[in-house]
Amino acid sequence: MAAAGHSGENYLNHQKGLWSWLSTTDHKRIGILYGITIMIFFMVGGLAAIAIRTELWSAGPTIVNADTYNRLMTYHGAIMVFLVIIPGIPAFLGNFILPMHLGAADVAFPRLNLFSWYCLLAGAAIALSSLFFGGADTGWTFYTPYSIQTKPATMLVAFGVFVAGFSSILTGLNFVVTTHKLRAPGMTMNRIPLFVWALYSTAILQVLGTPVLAITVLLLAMENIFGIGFFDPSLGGDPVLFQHFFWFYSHPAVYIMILPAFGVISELVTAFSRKTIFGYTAIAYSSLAIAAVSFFVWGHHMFVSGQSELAAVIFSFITMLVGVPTAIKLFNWIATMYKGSINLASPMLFALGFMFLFTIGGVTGIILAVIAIDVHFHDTYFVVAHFHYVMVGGTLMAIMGGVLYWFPKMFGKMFHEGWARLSFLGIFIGFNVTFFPQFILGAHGMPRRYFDYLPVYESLNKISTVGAYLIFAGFICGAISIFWGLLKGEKAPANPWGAKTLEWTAASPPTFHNFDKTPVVTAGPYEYR
Amino acid sequence: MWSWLLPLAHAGSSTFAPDQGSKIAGDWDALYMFLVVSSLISFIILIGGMCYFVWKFRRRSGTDKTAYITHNHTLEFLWSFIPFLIFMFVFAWGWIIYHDMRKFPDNALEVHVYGKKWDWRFVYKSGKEATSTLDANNQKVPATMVVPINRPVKLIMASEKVVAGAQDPSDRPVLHSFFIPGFRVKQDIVPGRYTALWFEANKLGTFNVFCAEYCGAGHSAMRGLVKVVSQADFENWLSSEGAAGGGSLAEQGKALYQEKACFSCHSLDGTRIVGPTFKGLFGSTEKLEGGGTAKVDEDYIRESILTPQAKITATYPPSMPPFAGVLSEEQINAIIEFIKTVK
Amino acid sequence: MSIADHHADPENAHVAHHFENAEHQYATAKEGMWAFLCTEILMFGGLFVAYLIYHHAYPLTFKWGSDNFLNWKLGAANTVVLLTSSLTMALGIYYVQHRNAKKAVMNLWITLLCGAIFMVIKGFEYSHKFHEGWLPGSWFKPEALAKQISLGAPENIPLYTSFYFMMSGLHALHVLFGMGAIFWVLLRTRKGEFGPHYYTPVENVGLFWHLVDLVWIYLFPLLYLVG
Amino acid sequence: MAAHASADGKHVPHIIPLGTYMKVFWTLIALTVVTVAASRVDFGMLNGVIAFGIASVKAGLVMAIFMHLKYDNMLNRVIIGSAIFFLIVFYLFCWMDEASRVVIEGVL
Repeated sequence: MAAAGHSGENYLNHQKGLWSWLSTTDHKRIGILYGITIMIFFMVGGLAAIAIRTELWSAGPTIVNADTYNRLMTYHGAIMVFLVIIPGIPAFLGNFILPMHLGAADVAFPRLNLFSWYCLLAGAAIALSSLFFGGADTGWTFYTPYSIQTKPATMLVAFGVFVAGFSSILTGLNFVVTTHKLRAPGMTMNRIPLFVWALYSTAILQVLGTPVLAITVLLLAMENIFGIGFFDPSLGGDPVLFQHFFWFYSHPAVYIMILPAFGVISELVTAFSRKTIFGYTAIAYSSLAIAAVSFFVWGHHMFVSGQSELAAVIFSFITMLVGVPTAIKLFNWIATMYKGSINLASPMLFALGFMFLFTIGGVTGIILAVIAIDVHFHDTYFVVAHFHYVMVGGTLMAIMGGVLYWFPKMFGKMFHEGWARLSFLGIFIGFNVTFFPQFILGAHGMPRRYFDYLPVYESLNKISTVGAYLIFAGFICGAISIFWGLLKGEKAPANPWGAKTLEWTAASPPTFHNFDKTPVVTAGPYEYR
Repeated sequence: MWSWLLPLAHAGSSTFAPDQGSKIAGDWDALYMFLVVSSLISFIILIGGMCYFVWKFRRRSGTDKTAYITHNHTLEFLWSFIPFLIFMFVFAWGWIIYHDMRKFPDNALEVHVYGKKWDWRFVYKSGKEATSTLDANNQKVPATMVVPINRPVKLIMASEKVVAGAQDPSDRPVLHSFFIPGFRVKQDIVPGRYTALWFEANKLGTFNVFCAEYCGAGHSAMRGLVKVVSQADFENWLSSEGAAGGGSLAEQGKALYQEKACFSCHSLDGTRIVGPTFKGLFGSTEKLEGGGTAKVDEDYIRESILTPQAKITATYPPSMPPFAGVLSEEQINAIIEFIKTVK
Repeated sequence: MSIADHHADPENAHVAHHFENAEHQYATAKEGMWAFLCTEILMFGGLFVAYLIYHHAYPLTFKWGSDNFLNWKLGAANTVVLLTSSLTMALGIYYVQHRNAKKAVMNLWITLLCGAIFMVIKGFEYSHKFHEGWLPGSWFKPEALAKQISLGAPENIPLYTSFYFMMSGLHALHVLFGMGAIFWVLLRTRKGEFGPHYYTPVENVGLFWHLVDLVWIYLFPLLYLVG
Repeated sequence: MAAHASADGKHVPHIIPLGTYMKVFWTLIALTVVTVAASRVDFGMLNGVIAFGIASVKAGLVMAIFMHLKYDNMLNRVIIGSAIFFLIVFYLFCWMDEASRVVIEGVL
């Protein structure tokens, strides 16, 4: 280790060869591994989305038949949820940044960290192997009894999700313990960056929620093999109980997807306004509040499922409470920009785009939480539009912003600003063109997961399909910006954005140990005085 | 502003939702309008403010001095508490309407709804049954529930197998959801129990019924209609004889094709659903799974109905349930005669 | 603190580069273990929630199942066996803390033995049920069902056997995994790798083993006794 | 046990006396006998509650002494407590739904 600090050596060239990557326990390299994996899955899921939108270009069969469409819809959902958005920010950006934000040399359990990456790969391999058995067509929600029919494909997807779930559990476990135990001297809980607060809240959800998903999909696999009957009405089981089990995890999972995005936006807004965050405490604790309350609201996915009226009313009420901390965050970010010095570099554009789209996703979330309104909107395109505004307009915009923001730190080079801006325009405009019409489709009653629709819905569907191609073009521009940066980008200084959090005090790219000397923290994370 | 995009069947439709066909739809639309307007105002405040700040405080030089503001308790309290009040208000409003949706009137007309993969069936207390049919061009006419205007109707709903009494595990009752957009009501149909729904139509006309809970390949084709008529017309309809029964063998086969839901998997117009289309099937030669061919004649069709797994057409899944013991010899002949007519 | 001087002190030889010292690493590892036990509790918890829901829905089925399918004596014997193993596991740690490797290894052997006895008893129970055709869910043999119906069984009996096999099966898998882990720390203890200042693996394997015991403490009355 | 670190950062264990372990063990055995005995008597509605209650006492003892939670730091207790709390929430909400459903008769 005598070479540490040797000029020119960093985590990328610290060791060489493919095996040094596949066996690494360095949180930065594992983060990059996750990044590559997620990009590949994102491409697969994205191509499925393009196929879906192309099929929906016109009423009646367009390019595929109903069976294929249902498989595309299932794999699009399952891949995007379990293999892209859930690991997207925590396992990729979080792995790279969280220890550096805390002033630590690594996460608490580095070998476990590597193991969790292999869990994701193994889970994905098992789930995708189902394609050789005809493919699952249950939708990513696997509702019983449809999913119980003896098809090995569904069982394999369920088992793949079970294995990939451990990746999420172990990453969350690692982050909880790292945040508790590996903070640099002086880094009190009131001084950790808001990205860490967000990841910490997410990690709690991952640790407490994902095991229930694990047992749910395990039971589903057992239903397929043994017909155990827990969720099978012909043996006395209750299909609605499956929905309770599924959403007990999968609603908190929605926050596993969006909370880290909130964290990224907090970082971006302060860095590019060069101003301290407004209401640090409120943002930090609202993350925890959202995490806690998110466990009590899952029944709002089941207002018309046959659950009791009492349960529906209670779930609707608690859902409203989640809206409050979410509103607080939006107001605080905008207040942070007040009297700042706002630099409209591409990461900030994505952050602003996030706020625009997430506000729409948020208010439509409240609309859907109103119980009577949801009776009409449940399982229509209104819901599809709403959660895409949150998941894509929210999380994916934040991933793009975060990747560009930390790209100089990760690789020591700058990305191509022009292509990045073009990427923002393509994704932002394309997104609204794709999904805003879907609100109207849903309001007019077009159900989701429809291979075919009535001719009255055709014109709006055509607009939506055009938008999907725009988004696709936007992501291609983003990829060009990044690959151009990797190959030809100019050398990045240690702190290109003038940000204040600890990772910017390390070299770009950082050395294997992150910091040559363990940093000593004496103030909060955003001291722009 | 988007209405020109949506050439709805009925004139004068609202931009925001389909034509109102029931009293609850009116209540629902009022609440929805309130939510849309208040959402729009919130959006303008938030994003308008954001855009204004972006312009007003844009970076002019690399050394801009920024203010150091950490928090403001009054502001933070206001923008937590005011949204909270609004949320509670819309929650209560939504609850009131939901309560109306779930409070079943005592004097309602009861109609039983059966959902299966992938069709609806409506049964009235008199025994009258409404199912989907085929018109002269072999186009499907969705099952139509006829109900009187201004009278509450209670639907008691259950899920059933495609083939009653089938032992095949791939033919099991699954979740469906009965959704009438015009009435703003929806309820999942859960296998193993009954669920219920009620509405009171206050407008004459025909309204779409969709299945809103994913149920497989034919999910989007699982459509129905609700026809709202006057009380007198309803009584006439209820006492009239159904047009079913009788006719030539091929016509009986056509009725069976509909009744036994063969259409779920076998199209008449050449499209591939789950199984091979019936169009031009008779007399053709099929490639079989695992090699070999078979000429489609009476015996082949008969075998395929009784023991479908014996010979599987190449590239198709072996998912057809056996109909042995379900169809009589005469019914099988009727279906064969019907398939002969589909060219 | 400089990064390079970790390995200078032999007592700190096992301390990884991102920890300050042995105590720091011990506390971190232990918190990680507790967080992992948290996930175990919620995973088994899913099964328990399903059990309680269906027990509420079909009380007679569960009563009948525990009376007719299971022998409470075997369950009670297994409870005693697992409690004993928990004690010897705790004693194993106690002796490691006293740097008494010999007694520690002996206690770990007893723990392993108890685990094996548990599995053997479980094996007898399972083979008996296989023989009778009392299999989970749709594998429940119709002739077994006919026999039970003639004995006046309530509805949905296969649901009870499903719960029995799912809950005790998942638990048995944990027992096997725990036995493997105990064997691993046993070998390391024998090599004298642990002492009062470093015994994190023994402590964590112990925590896992106690959790396995905890689950059984609930499973025994729920499956064998409660009607 | 975090409080027991020595000045040079070595881990110093908190050792529970042998007698305590033995006392806990015999209490656990006794409680097992009580559970079995209680199941022979019909308390009606309370059968399940009693069995569950005794099991919880046993679980508490194992966690406090065998798993050293009684002498452990607060954080680990919070972690395990939150797992149990959310599990109870999970059960209560599911049960609330199942118990408050209105059964609809489907007779024509």
